[in-house]
Amino acid sequence: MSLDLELAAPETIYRVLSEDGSELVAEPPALTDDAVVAVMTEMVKARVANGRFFALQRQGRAGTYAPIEGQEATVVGAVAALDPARDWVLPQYREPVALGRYGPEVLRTYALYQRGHPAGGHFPAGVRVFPVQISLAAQIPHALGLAWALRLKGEPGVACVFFGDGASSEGDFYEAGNFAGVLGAPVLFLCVNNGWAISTPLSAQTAATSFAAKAAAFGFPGVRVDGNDALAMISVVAAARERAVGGGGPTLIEAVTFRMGPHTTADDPKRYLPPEQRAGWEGRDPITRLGRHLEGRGLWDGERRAAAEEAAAAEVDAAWEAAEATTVAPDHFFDHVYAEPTPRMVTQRAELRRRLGLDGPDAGAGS
Amino acid sequence: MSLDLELAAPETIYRVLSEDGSELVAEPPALTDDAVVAVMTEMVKARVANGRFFALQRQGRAGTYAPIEGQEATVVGAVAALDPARDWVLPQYREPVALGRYGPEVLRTYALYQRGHPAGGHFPAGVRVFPVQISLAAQIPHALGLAWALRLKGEPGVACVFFGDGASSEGDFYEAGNFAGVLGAPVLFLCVNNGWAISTPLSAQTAATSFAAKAAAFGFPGVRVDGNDALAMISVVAAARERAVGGGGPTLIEAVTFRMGPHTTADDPKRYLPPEQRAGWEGRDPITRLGRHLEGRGLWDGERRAAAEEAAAAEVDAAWEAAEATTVAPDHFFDHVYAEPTPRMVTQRAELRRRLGLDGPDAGAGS
Amino acid sequence: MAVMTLVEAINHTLHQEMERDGRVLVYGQDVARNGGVFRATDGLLDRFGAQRVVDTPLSEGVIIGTAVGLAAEGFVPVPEIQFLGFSWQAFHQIAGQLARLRYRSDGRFDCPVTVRAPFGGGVRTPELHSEALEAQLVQCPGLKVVLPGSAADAKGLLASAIRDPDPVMFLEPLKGYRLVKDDVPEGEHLVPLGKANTVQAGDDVVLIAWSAQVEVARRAADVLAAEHGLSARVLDLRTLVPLDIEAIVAAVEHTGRAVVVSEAPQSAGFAAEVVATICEEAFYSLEAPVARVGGFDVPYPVGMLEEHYVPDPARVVAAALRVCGEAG
Amino acid sequence: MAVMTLVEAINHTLHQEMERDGRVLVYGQDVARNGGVFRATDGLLDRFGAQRVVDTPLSEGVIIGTAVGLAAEGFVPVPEIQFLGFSWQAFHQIAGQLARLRYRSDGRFDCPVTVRAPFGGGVRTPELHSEALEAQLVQCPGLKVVLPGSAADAKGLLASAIRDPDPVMFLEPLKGYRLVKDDVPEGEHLVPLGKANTVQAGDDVVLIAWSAQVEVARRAADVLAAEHGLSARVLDLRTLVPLDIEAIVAAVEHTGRAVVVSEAPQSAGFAAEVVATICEEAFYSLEAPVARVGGFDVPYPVGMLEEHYVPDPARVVAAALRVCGEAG
Ligand SMILES: Cc1ncc(C[n+]2csc(CCOP(=O)(O)OP(=O)(O)O)c2C)c(N)n1
Ligand SMILES: Cc1ncc(C[n+]2csc(CCOP(=O)(O)OP(=O)(O)O)c2C)c(N)n1
Ligand SMILES: [Mg+2]
Ligand SMILES: [Mg+2]
Repeated sequence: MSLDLELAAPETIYRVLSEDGSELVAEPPALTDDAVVAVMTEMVKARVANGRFFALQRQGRAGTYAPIEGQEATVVGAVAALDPARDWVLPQYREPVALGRYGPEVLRTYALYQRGHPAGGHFPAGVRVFPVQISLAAQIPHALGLAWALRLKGEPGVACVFFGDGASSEGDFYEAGNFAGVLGAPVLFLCVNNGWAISTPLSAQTAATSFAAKAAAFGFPGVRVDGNDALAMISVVAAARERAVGGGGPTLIEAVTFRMGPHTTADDPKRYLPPEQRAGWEGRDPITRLGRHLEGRGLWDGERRAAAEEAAAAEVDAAWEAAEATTVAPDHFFDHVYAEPTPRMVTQRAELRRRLGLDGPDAGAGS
Repeated sequence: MSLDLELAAPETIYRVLSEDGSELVAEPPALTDDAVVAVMTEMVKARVANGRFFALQRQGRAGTYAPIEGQEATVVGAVAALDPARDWVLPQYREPVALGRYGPEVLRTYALYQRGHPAGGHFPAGVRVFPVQISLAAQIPHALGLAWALRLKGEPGVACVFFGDGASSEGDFYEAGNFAGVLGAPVLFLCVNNGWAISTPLSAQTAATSFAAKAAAFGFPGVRVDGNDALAMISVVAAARERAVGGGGPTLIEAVTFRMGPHTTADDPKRYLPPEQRAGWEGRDPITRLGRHLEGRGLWDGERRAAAEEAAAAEVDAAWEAAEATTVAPDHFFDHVYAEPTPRMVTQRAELRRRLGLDGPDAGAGS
Repeated sequence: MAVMTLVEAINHTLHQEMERDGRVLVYGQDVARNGGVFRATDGLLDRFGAQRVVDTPLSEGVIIGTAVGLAAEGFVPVPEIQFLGFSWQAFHQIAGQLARLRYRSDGRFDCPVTVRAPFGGGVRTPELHSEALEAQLVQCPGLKVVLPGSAADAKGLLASAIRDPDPVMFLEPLKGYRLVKDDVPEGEHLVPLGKANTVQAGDDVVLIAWSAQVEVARRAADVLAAEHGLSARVLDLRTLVPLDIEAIVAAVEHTGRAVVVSEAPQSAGFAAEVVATICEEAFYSLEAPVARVGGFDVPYPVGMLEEHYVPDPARVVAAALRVCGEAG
Repeated sequence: MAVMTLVEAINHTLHQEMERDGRVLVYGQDVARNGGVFRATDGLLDRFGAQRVVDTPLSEGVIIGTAVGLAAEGFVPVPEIQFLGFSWQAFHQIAGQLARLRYRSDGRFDCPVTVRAPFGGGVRTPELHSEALEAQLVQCPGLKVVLPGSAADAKGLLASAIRDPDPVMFLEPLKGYRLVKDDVPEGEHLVPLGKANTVQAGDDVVLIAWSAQVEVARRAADVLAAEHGLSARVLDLRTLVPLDIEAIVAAVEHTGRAVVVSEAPQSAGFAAEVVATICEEAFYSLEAPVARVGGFDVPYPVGMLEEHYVPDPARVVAAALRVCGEAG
């Protein structure tokens, strides 16, 4: 592969497709046509799911939602270069709708999460995805632990952890990056630089020349890639993965993209976002971009997109309906605190069940 | 000044004196003869104090002590480039014996600290030295706060914070470095790379090519300097100070030195230190090195050193005797928790005083 | 007087205190451009400028750590932690440094820092947005711990906190930001730290609470009066450090029966301290064991389950009936 | 049986557990080359190699954070925090992540992690080397909190902790590392988590303690017997989570009088939970208010002052006499 991570200058942004997708500016990743179309289809699905969860929140049916619009290529491209059977993915909170490659259970589980159901944290056994992480950067040391474990077991996998430009300011990122360098563990640190941390712009987040440049603090390569270019994401993540699995150690990958929507459904970008900044990104939509390229290869057209959107809508709706149909016992929160509850928890739970009349008719008397 | 921090490559070590002190390899800092001799005298004093506190601990009179032997030039050189009337110094725990430039109170206060007296944390008002910090790296954000304050007040000072190679692995270092870059605050981050963090060698602490290289994560210059070369320390810290006071922002300075003694009086380096490593540093003693240079300039000789040692011994002994003569009320720990004690503390204190019979003859009955 | 929501009262007080004292600085995540995710700091940037109102990087540790240095140089920092659960990222600076600046320097430095953070749950947030960590903070000697339950108290206590020479953890009821609404004096209004408030008089039992649970206790008191003919006293502790032991003892001596309401996990929660204090100082006035109504020994649950976790008036009523020897 | 100091018992148990289970990893600051600053991990590197015994960088947050990932992949991490006061640097990972891995994943992941750290003071250390933070940890549901007071318990509880599927904060009495010395079974020896231990029988009053304070309570019991003719029972809680409420209640029902001894600051310390539990579960057996003997509401003091801060037998005796209605 032409891309040499060791030599990557953390200031230049790696691209494969021109911004409008009309031409190749670097060697594309070696993928079958089906594989590239699958990437496109996943991006479309993420976009559709994004619209649905946004709408469901507005209807008061689902909880606060963090839109991915504009960042689909960063996530779908990255996971396209991973091996779901061997590699762990640790999302922050914006990525789950784009992790379809890790199986349909991911979307189903995420639907439960958006509903506020405890099972929303439980990606099924075998699905190498960690629970959604709200505590910024806290998942980064977890990724190092997973990667360290894979190395100890001699398994040829990596841990790919997503975190934002804002999250990169937390001690957890730096401490994990530094220790990962020492261990040479197979971690891919994927910094999603979408320009903002809620209302905080890059200029208030760091004075570093780039987020990739922070890798110099850890002693492993840092590379910047166009996060709206799915093919570039695939190339860079594939190269980093190859390097990590081969014992070359971690790579810090900064995906440069933009959050086209609000921070969450509770946020109002009008308070802080210069309209011209967003406007500047409107022409760089990742789906349009790869779409144009695939059209040129005769692999994509309006019809296929419509079909992909329809299939996606069906899948999302099914996932949501299943989530809405999933009930939960009111005392469920006692279940998974410990393998065995403490004596006090047993008393507390019994009291709650009595109060809620969960233990037969005559229960709950008085309280 | 010839030294250009912007251009400093974080891999090359800046030196002014050759390793044996016999020749100048770079332009020396512009200092009067008296000033250079003062630096030498302070280094000698630090060495003498080091021996005394070590001995006092062995005699069971003073508490655990962290020896500075071998690192005197790093600290004395750095503070020689600071302005005690304007600049804050934030030590870790190894530096206080070398801060004489900030006034004789520093040593007196430190003697109280080594005795386990609460006043050991109280450098007198006006002395811009922060209390000894045991919680590694915790003082680094404090330095940023002080520097931020100086900038808000428009005062031309800096905060110079000392921390070890080990401490550099704490989130506090990275978080403060990153925010300092954003604020452009006048902080000098002085990383004392003495090769070890107790028993942990550099190779287990970071994979970065140097500690200075970590500045790339923050967007300001990082520079490596020979920490056993007092003149080099003065030049680099002076340049960094000039830059910071001029609004140029922070600098990360890595002083490369070696801890010739144990980590503390409780440590046994035989368990981890390869003898040949220490041997390699024996020829690089910072006091011998500057001494040879000053002898060449006719500013130093055995007699003056003897005199300096004698004066130092007298000062240290006086400080220690004063510390040993300083008593403390057994209930002193209630004094400075809050400006006003809480009602519960008042009760607790009264109970303690009663128990200890501090409130007159008939007190303390029963308990 | 003007009717304000609790968050409006905070915003109004921050304006007044920054106006009054040029040393006051407000900073944290999204406090400037965005005016805070709850609008608590809305308008401060325009009014006081980018020198005194600052958006910081996403680093809780350094948000608190810089306050220590700023305070030592004479400023009065009022940093915000966006959600209390993220104070854990800064816990070493809060407990080990901020709380101890005066102590470690043997009295050299004042530490007039007020750390603001939303407290508690009830609004179906994601994880770590609803924590009630008051007990962990009370275990950090050197900190004062203040929890307003009304808009007027939010103003009076915040002003006192900002003017206090010691570090204050100022914990604002997340659920109450917009729900709690009451008359707030527009001029100078100071509520001293360390004085509890009898929200409602009563003789049969005292319901002791703080923050959002004060309202829960009040509603329970209404039910006890209306449906059970019991006269319940409601005591709002307002500050846990300093603790108004006198007021607690006086209330218990008056009623002989007490219920402590809080939303933190039961084991080692601050309610235990209230019970222990009562048992030490008013044991012989007790006609029944003191009851605790609070969170369970589990992490704060997800949205679908929180209604069963956070105390509600029914649970308080049941506990009150129990301690009053009725069919509780 | 062999007489061992507490730290020898820890070292011996780590050897046995690493031998027994290849998934056990020991890592932290200075645990490998140096064998730990107290020699608790001495010899492990030579015996089990650099893959399983690792010196980490100086980063508490990532020491705990990596344990979460290692556990999720099936390892059994036994990280060390060199001094408990520095667990604050990792508090977000301990309270928010380690404690909640099972809960956040709705039961997908076990979290068999044992975090070892020295606990408490008494040996004139510098700041933050002597903290007693058990109450803050008990307020983190999902953690188990274990504090051995004898060498035999250190072995039996550590082995149980390492084999437990949930995260355990294993807090070792700093003062007891070399001072505490007793008979330790050399073979398999497990002490279940959640069972208190009656160190000494007695009828007039029960002295409840954990960690190094158990020995203080025992010595107080001797004085009470020898000088005051009082028979004091000594109950070592051993684990605060799970808490052996039954044993506490049984002891109080037997004696009717109780003193709780701990070294943390009084306000919101775990002793308050013990008092509250007694008042809820054994109120009508109490013949006098329960007394607390503990640290004061100040940060742990410097060397010259610590003897007046840490509880000593005389204070326990005085409190016991008070609750027994004698001239206390
Ligand atoms: C430790 C922590 N501090 C603060 C927050 C509140 N918060 C939630 S999202 C967010 C901004 C995150 O920005 P970034 O990391 O760039 O991710 P993005 O939202 O842009 O994808 C903040 C401050 C949090 N969740 N966790
Ligand atoms: C936060 C924290 N973690 C652990 C320790 C225990 N400790 C004291 S000194 C030390 C090594 C420090 O090494 P370094 O920063 O290089 O400073 P040096 O001792 O070499 O001068 C350690 C691990 C501590 N004091 N603080
Ligand atoms: Mg972002
Ligand atoms: Mg060092």
